Amino acid sequence: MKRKLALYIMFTMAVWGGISVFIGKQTVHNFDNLLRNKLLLIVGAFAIILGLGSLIFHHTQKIKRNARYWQYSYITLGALIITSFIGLFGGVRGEGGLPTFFGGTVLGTYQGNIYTFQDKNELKLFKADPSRYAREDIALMPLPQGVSEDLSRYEKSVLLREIQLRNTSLQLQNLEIPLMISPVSGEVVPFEDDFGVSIQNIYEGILVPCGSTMFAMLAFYMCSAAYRAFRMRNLHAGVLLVSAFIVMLGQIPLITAFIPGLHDFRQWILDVPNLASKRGIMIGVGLGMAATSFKIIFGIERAWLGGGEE
Amino acid sequence: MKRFQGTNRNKVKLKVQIPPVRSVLGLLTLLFAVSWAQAQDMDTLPAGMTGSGMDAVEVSERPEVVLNSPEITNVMDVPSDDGGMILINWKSPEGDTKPDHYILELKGPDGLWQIATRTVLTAYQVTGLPNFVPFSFRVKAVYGNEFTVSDISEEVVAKDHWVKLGKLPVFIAIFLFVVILIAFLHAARSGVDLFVRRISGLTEVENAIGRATEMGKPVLYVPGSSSIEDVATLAALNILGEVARRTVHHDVKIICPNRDPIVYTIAREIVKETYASEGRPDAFDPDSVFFMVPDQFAYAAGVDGIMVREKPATIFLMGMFWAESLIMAETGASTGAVQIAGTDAVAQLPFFITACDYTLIGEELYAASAYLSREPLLLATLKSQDYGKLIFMIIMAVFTFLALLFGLDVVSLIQVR
Amino acid sequence: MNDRTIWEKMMQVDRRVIYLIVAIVMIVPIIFPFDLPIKISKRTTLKLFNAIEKFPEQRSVFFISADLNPQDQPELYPMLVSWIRHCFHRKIKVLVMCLYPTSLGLAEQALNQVSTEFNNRASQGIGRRIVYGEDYVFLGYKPPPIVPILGLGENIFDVFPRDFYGNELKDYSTLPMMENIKNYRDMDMIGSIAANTLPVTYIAYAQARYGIAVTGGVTAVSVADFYPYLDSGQLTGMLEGMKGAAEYEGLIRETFPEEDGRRLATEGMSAQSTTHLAIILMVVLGNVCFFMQRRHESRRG
Amino acid sequence: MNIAMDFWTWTAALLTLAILSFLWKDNPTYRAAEHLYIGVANGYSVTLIWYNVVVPNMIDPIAGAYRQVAREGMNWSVLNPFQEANFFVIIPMMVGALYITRFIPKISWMVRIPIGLTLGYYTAISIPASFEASILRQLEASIVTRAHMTMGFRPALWVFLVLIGTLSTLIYFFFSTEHRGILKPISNFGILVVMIGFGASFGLTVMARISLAIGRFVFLFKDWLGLVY
Repeated sequence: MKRKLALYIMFTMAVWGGISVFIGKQTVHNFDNLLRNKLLLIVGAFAIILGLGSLIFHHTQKIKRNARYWQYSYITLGALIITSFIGLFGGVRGEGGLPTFFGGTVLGTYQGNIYTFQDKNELKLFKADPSRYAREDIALMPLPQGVSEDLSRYEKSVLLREIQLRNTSLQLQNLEIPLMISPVSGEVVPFEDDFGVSIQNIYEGILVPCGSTMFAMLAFYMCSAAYRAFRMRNLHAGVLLVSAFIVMLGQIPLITAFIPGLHDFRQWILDVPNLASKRGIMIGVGLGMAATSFKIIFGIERAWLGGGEE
Repeated sequence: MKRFQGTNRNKVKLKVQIPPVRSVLGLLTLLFAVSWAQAQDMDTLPAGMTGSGMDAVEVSERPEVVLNSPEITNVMDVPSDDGGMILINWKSPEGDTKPDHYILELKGPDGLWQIATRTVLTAYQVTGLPNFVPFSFRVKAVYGNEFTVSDISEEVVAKDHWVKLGKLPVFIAIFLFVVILIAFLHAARSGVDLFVRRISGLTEVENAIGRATEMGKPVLYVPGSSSIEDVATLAALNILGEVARRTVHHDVKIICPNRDPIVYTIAREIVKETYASEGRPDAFDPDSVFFMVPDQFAYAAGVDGIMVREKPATIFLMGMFWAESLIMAETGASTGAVQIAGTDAVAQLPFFITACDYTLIGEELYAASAYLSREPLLLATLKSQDYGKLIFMIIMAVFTFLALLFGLDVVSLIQVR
Repeated sequence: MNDRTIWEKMMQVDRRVIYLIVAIVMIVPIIFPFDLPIKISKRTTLKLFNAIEKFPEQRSVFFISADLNPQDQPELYPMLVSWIRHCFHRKIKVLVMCLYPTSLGLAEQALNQVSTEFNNRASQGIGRRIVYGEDYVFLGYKPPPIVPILGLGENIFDVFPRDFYGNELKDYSTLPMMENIKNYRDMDMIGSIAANTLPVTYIAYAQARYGIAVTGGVTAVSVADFYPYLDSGQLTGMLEGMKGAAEYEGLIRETFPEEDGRRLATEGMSAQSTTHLAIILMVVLGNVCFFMQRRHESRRG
Repeated sequence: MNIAMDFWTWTAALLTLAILSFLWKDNPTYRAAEHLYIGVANGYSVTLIWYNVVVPNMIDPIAGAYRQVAREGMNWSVLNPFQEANFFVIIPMMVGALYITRFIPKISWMVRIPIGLTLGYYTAISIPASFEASILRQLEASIVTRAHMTMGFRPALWVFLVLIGTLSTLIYFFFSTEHRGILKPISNFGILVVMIGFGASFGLTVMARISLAIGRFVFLFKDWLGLVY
């Protein structure tokens, strides 16, 4: 009965999903969008709890059993906890409960007309007296006490951009500058992201380099695969080799300049046999996908129900 | 357990007289030659092949000629669509001078004329309109710097309809497929022997697991790096059940790291179910199927780590893969494991073919679970997949034949709008 | 086993040796880049270049959907820079939008880089100044992708009430170029820079509904997916990976002699080409070893 | 030489080197980098799910609906799922919470309900999608018509060849009969076409992947070590 219930639920959803495609009524569309973009998204979000549970279980088990390389599990668990903490409390773009930049606290913002000018490629920032707005005689006033003239990288980039964009070296600009207490000197200073760690720092400093290095390792793997596997063992391997070879050669400007027709031949390979094979595989895959989907919908394949009580 | 018994099984008889290769080639050449010759005789281009863009119509500079205005012949809501579309047809103005192009304008409830399109054709389907809001149209014919305007059309509203007729070919195709599937399921239930030829990548699965037992080393199963929305993942999960069944028999450890939490949940249920149904629920290690990380390359890094540290004897890479395919496959190859890969991601298949021992190409992945289990009902789905393919091949050939020899517009029969 | 031939030893060479060779041929040209003659692809690069060359000056608008991610940067970033350079040289207005938040930084970087180049040259009396709002506008990012792709066909001000820097889009005193741009019909071409099939999405939604020309800047991996669209004329040329970008850089350098900006793709092409050559040599070597070994074996019987 | 002094550039550079060291062999630095990467990536996705799914789709609607009720009193519109602020989202949240029953052995069977919901929907919508995109559209594109024949001799021949290649590929993947007789040469031709196609994909991809590695080395030599301008 318990398995039947899940099967019925699955089948109902399948009927809805399959039929809604053929209906043109906007109300049906709206409900389908709601289902896909909101309701199922909410249901699916809870699965991550299972995932994290499994991850934590996996690593605590390792530590408990003193399995090989158990020490490294501390790194994973530690990184998970620290990153989630910074992320959840700091927010992705500063919308979290704690300030975005974990480590420095934004006290408030300094608002006012800021007069900037560029002098020998150096940026300086002064407060302008708004009562004397005329361009010629803007009073150059130093910033309020405690706010250093040295700007953070971000503010410098903002100002530099403004100067370039407005095509002038003089600019009257209304700016909001976040202020914070410097953990170093204890003074009120313009906000510096260098002091703290935000989820953006972690993303750019850890996730992006790790990810793109893994990705870049492909170049090496591809070379060794080419060296070891690209051998004319039989006709099939030979054909694969030759076609890859021509396409590769056709991409090198140095070589296409010397071998006439190579460029066109490469194009022909892409346009004719490549297209034919991809099309054939796609049609077969489409049918395979349909067969697999029906297998599940009709309850022929029901391993996903898991074991245990009926 | 039912085992594959190869050719001594009953075969589906192919009673058709098989023509020799040469006559097939000759027939093809003949078809091509005849249709080529026919096409050269035609002096007008068929519909849809007229040049597009403004250079199709010559601009003639004859200001003394009176310019007539175009006439809107038909304005209607596009029938059986999902709303927002109105179809407008108009007649080109009478007289010798032909306009350079037309400007179709529409007016909504705000009373302002807006340009809907510029075109050289005499029909246009306006899209993206709000439903049940009246619109009226007019057409301007542009001659160089001058133009003439048609009368304003009646007001028309776009409506959404219950049935999308444009999808009819999809519906028919699915219906056909279901009929075939049900026929085969019926045949399987009544005990008809369903023949499937040997698929080399799949017969190796048994051997590979046997090898893992001899070495006493685990089997690593990677169910792809996609979520449940990809059907390839479902196929990979189906194969996981078959692989797990064999690991239970041979008493080998299985390691299954996951990238998607929902896939992880299902994978765990499948392995657990397999251990239970094979009578060894106690042997199921809850830590053998685990969730790793949702990040694509972090997952690749972690799988690489498992490969070099656990040194599995057999590695399965099944399901949907992207760029990480070769990262995993090459690392696996360097550990000396037997690797069996399967994916429908055509861009990744070449890497699996070069780096793995056996590769299931495209639909072989979908055939695998049926093939491995030899269960009649699953074989029936495989057969329906196969015969569906046969039907589409026939359609492709026959339609080409009809289109070439008789010039019939068969393509529009299967066009999805 | 002393009777292993040199061929056999070479065939079973440690993969790390290969990695080392690859690393060397890649790193040396990065530190010491060199110039290479580049053949321009007619169907793809040249077609696009000529299309942009034919736009009327001053009133044409090139709409760039810059959807590149940091990992595609080596291939796609030079394309974006080249397109912006070309438009600025030809006094064509540029409108840039991102569909993913991760692309914002790179898109902004490219715009700033090119406008700084032009303004630096202008301060030396060469060329003209580039002014934000007159020559280009950066719209920023609006999720999900389908919203701006469809919405820009109707009314740009609904989708982007403000630009990336918070200026009102309808404030024509700061953004004078927006006065003449309302939707796709006021633009001349969409350029979609992406590592996925977004150009096809633009064809399906923007071109099919609003009839605007679409071109693409795509990674070499996905090039094959776009050929059908190139054939049917739905794509007005395209740039294929780093090679396409390098060709485009070359075309710009030829057409506009004052152009002196850094040619990132052309520089990358030297490392690219040497590595390519190395791979090809390795494949040849691998096969030579394989055949020599087989001959050796068959001779021994 | 102009070495970066920024903390995050150093982190990125050291991690890059640690991961590249895997090419040599598995070593403690790679293991540390790998475990760090996995931990951080999980933490990051927790953050993303929280702010992109949980907050806008669960917390905001409920909080909004609560405020609305507090302001205007109870009315039925707070149950309307199409409204921005609504209590309706509690229902999918309860269904989603069934995932957690997996940790409670007695009612752990209930985990099948959310799985069934997700599985059923996504399986079903893939059917029309695959019939339309992978089958009918491809079928339509591969049929040769007279229009193709007017394009000139060579393009016409190539279109014809594409059709034959597609058919042979399909025959190669036909499982219901042995490849004998006329089917044998056709399916052999099919697999050759497939192999040419794979070769072309491989050749194209090599180029792009090299660009990636170049990008990484440029980072090391330019941004970190400052060796290259």
